[in-house]
Amino acid sequence: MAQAELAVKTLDEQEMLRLFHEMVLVRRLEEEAARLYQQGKIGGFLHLYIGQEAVSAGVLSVRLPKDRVLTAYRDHGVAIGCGIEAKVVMAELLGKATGAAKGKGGSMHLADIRKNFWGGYAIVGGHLPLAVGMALADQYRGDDAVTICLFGDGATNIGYFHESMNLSMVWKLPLLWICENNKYGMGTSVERSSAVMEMKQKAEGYAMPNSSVNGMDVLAVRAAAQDALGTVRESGTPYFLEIVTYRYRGHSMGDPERYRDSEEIERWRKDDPITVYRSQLIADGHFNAAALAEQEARVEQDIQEAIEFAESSPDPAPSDLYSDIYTES
Amino acid sequence: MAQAELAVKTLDEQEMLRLFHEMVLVRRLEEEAARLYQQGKIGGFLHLYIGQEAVSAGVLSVRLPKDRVLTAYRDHGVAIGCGIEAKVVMAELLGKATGAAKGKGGSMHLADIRKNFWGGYAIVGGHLPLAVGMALADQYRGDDAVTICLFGDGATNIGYFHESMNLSMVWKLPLLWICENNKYGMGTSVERSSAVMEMKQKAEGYAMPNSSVNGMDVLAVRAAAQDALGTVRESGTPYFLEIVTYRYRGHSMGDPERYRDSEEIERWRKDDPITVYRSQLIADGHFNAAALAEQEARVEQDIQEAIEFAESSPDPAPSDLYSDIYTES
Amino acid sequence: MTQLTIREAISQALWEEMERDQRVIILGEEVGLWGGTYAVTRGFYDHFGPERVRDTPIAEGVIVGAANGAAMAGLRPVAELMTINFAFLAMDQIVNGAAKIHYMFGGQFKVPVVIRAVGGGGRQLGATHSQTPDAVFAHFPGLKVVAPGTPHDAKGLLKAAIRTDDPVLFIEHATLYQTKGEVPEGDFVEPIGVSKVQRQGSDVTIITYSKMLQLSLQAAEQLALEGVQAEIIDLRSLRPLDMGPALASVKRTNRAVVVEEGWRSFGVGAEVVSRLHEEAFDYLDAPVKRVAQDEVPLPYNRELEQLALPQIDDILAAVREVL
Amino acid sequence: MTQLTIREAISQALWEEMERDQRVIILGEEVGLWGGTYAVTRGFYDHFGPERVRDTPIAEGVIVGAANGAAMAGLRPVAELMTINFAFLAMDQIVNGAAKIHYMFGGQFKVPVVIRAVGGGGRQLGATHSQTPDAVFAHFPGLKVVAPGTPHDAKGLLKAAIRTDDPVLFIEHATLYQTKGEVPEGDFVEPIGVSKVQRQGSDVTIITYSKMLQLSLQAAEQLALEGVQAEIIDLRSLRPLDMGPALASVKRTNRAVVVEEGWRSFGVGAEVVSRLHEEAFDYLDAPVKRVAQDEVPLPYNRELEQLALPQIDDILAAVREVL
Ligand SMILES: Cc1ncc(C[n+]2csc(CCOP(=O)(O)OP(=O)(O)O)c2C)c(N)n1
Ligand SMILES: Cc1ncc(C[n+]2csc(CCOP(=O)(O)OP(=O)(O)O)c2C)c(N)n1
Ligand SMILES: [Mg+2]
Ligand SMILES: [Mg+2]
Repeated sequence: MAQAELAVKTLDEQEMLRLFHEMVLVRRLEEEAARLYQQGKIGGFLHLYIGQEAVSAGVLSVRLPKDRVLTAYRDHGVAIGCGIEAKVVMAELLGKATGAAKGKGGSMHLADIRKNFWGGYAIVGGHLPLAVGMALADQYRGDDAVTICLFGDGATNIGYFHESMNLSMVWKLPLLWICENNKYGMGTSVERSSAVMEMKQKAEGYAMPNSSVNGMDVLAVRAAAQDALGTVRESGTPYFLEIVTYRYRGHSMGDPERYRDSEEIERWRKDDPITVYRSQLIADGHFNAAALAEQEARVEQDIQEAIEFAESSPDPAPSDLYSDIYTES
Repeated sequence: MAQAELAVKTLDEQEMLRLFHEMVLVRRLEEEAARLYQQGKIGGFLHLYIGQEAVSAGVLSVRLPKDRVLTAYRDHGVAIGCGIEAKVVMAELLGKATGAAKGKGGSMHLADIRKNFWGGYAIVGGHLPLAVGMALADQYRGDDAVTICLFGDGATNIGYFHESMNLSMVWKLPLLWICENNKYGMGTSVERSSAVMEMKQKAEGYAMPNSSVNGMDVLAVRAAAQDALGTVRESGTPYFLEIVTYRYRGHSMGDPERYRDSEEIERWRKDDPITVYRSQLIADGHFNAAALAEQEARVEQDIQEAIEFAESSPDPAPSDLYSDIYTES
Repeated sequence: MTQLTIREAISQALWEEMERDQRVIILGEEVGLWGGTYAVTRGFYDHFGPERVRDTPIAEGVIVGAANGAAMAGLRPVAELMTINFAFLAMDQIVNGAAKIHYMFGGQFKVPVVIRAVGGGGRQLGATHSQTPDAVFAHFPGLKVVAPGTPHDAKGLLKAAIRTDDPVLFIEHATLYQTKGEVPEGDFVEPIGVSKVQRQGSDVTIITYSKMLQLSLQAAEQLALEGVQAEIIDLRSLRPLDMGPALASVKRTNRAVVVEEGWRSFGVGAEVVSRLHEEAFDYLDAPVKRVAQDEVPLPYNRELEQLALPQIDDILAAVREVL
Repeated sequence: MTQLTIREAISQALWEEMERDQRVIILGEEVGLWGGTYAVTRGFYDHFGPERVRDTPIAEGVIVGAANGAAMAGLRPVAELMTINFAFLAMDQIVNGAAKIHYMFGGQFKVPVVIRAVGGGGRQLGATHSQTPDAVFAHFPGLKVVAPGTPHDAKGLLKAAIRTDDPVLFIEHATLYQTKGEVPEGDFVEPIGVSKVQRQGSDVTIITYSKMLQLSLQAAEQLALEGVQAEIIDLRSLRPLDMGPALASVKRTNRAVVVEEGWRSFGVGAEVVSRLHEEAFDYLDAPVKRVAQDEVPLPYNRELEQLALPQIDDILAAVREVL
């Protein structure tokens, strides 16, 4: 059952296993997506999250269903974390009518209003102002929901970031800002694009409480997100959480990757969030290798079903081109 | 003689007197401009600098001719400080062909390329990126000029501010950022629009060196600007100087001023930069009242000449409407 | 019926909608304590309170973006852009955001936002503060663009804009706020996307909107003295663009002039002329004339600025040419 | 003459101008280390160094603004916007800044900036990444807007853009980079603001530019098989807009079709149709047809997207209708 439909679960073994399952699911989904992209079945941009799975899994494991979620175009992990089914994600990647956005949005624009997931957005930083507005709406109505807005390190350099940080503090909005610092915005490293190396330092200019956590450790992410979310829910005011992570694949498909060397990637691979977590679960005696392998097998089945569902789903009808432009005419 | 044409002078009594003269000139010019506005001779927006004269006088007394200057639409003081003659300013306010922008720019768009004054700009924050580019050009050519960019407290909340601060640090540009914190952006106080009350705290998010100075004290401004400018010239990297000041008049002509009470203005009037400086010059024994009155009389004559010049100057020719759209056709 | 200025009409529409619907909030620069730069929201802050009339920092991107977000989350925000010139700082949120979010996510989200923006020249505000770039926004499907020219339409169309679930850019003209006209008492709504015959005539069709409607009406009075009866079609909204009344009129008059305040090239008139050309080709006895702004960034000097802006005389000259 | 792709042509123009003039620098996202998102500046970073090929943070406002400022201060910057869709984040610097600074300060300052922006749809990039909003920028006096459709023009016009003292928005089409054509060896410049006859014909005039030029040329081949000779006019720049060759052609063929990739309403075609209507009224035997994009935010799904975009068949159908 999707997390979004539950209250936050305590970190029991079932939850530990669910986190494992989710990370593997996201990973496998994307590996298959990459394959389908090579086959020409997926078009446009495809931004893989591989390496960053602990972020969405950890963060979304502690959000409540009433908490809104927004992210950027690298949104598969967040979509799954919010409870969109793998097959609905896959169908969208294939542009099918059964997809999360009826085939109109593609990889970058997954969303599900029923899961309180307000979408992936393809304009860097463009969704931060939207998050401000959503948090405002909740505050205005007296709902105690928190809006969780994820964005990249690169997005912290654009004007929207600044305007949104500032206004969220001035209006004291219930916002959890999460910066996924994966060290690069496309091919430009933080060192080459930002005045400061720690993203959380940017929060200082707004006197916004902030912290940083290792994004390759799903349980650490979960704990940090839980704390941060608690702070926001209690104070009703923004919090800035930096999650340090890494993407193993290119920015999108077809990235020449001239900006980093394979050693760097190898170094980070030692911290692979799934591998590390698997070992940890075993080392701590929670599960044995077989139990985890069973999860992986379950994932495999899910993925195959998702692909089948997506491939056999119909394309949108030609007339759908003209629907949804306006809500009325 | 205009300061811009000289190397920086030491703070001798001649310089002290010049500062006094300049502040009185700006004040009187604007009082007359307000009168001409009421008479319908000046149109559009007219943003008076009254109360803030120590900022432009102090800062520009220490810039070198090679240092570029840009500011916002509240630009009369800066224009005079850069060495534009009062009559050329006044002619622009009246929209005359002899004005600083040939009557095309008006009050908000004073400029003089020969004085290295790159203009007043009417889009809040819009000139900060221009300053980045100018500093880049100087750096690229190896000129050791500093670009001095002034802006208001309100401008620190817009995206341009953020993008410009960040890029100026990433590229290590010779930029002196000066925030004139006059407590309000139109009718919105810093308290109601900014997450932090001290503008210089915003520099912390960029690890940019910064300080603050009392903008009602021309000698303090001068000293702070000299230090800041020296730092930039030496390091070749940006510095953020907050100058705390106050405007006595409305934002522009016709401001209902519902956002502050007269007591607040009265309290700040005690710090009137001209009154305070006059007393200080006398108390410290530099000049007697008569010598200062003589300066004021000189100003009066300058102003009358400026008005006469402006009023008797021709309007642009109708054909000028079509000139300067492109440099070539 | 009662006589109201456009300022009063807009103000009433906002006030009544806020009374009617708790979800309506206002946000923008100086909308609250100051009472609106053009005094449209005077008294709102005291009456509705700071939660519903929200002063913002100077940050157009997040003003429009937050309005979009609040709209998605169930409010009905009215964002005010102090002038339409600053819409260029929020352009992405308007055209990549508001205009596309409903479509892009397959119809899941609605963005019932109204962006009020004050446009127009003629006040010596210089090149960056005097634009009439209405055509630019009208180019984007997904957005509705409304620009009323009378108090009646200002009130009725703003109410419609607030009530529709689609994003609307509502363009007011800075020099029309004092313009008076009849407005029905009480609640009424004018449909968005329906042009209106503002004056009947049989000799020539003038197609216009916003401030140029007022100038065209004055020109028509003058023409009437000369025995020429001009029919005046007010587009009222640029997207959707209703060409029905204009086409019907042109098919009777066989002559047309399009009057807009903005620059000629790639302006509103270009689209209108093209539609007439396409759909009334056989009915036009002379080429349609465009009256528009000279293609210069508007200067500060009053005479030069007036020279660049379309005047009643320009309308008269154009009409005489097509007759 | 040598065969080059448009990518190579643009790349050569940049390279040669940088070799020729030390004041030319490049700035933008991924222009350096990455080699340009569309590989246009591959090799530049290594050859010219990081001082002249400057990677920027993701911050379109300051990218264009800094380019404007550097241009004012004597450099000749070429700013790259990864896609024209992001130009909306720099819109203010383009239209309130670059387009107006020369005029607004009475001609004191020059802004010799080139803003390269990659436009066009057809790659399943979704609504925010697939636009062709060329008309929007062409509306602003003070700006020059260039959009070449051949390798020859891409090279010659980009050189002209870099050498002019006026600000130029230079629009490249994402799906044209592989298009090949003849390009003269060595240095040459094509004048901005001059349309060009790209194919001669006597039966119908097709007026177009950028990618649609290529589609129109293909359509013309097809038409030739049917015995219809289409003359093709390539506008090449939208501001200044040179209607001379189009008018001359239409006065011979008496029939015209305008083909653009962007949305129909308030698009480029609207201006072209209006000009033909105004200036060749008596020569047109049938209404000019516009071939343009359906007015929807472009969807991701390939079939839907292609359905919305103008295709060769649409051009053929339009030509047959006007014949
Ligand atoms: C406004 C804007 N500029 C540029 C782009 C092109 N672009 C897409 S993703 C990206 C990098 C973003 O980096 P970051 O925020 O760190 O996110 P990451 O891709 O690392 O997850 C860029 C430059 C865009 N989509 N939007
Ligand atoms: C982008 C933009 N938004 C809004 C305005 C309208 N406006 C002009 S001045 C101003 C206040 C600016 O305040 P501040 O930066 O503190 O400067 P001050 O007027 O106090 O000198 C505003 C909102 C504008 N000119 N540009
Ligand atoms: Mg990143
Ligand atoms: Mg201020």
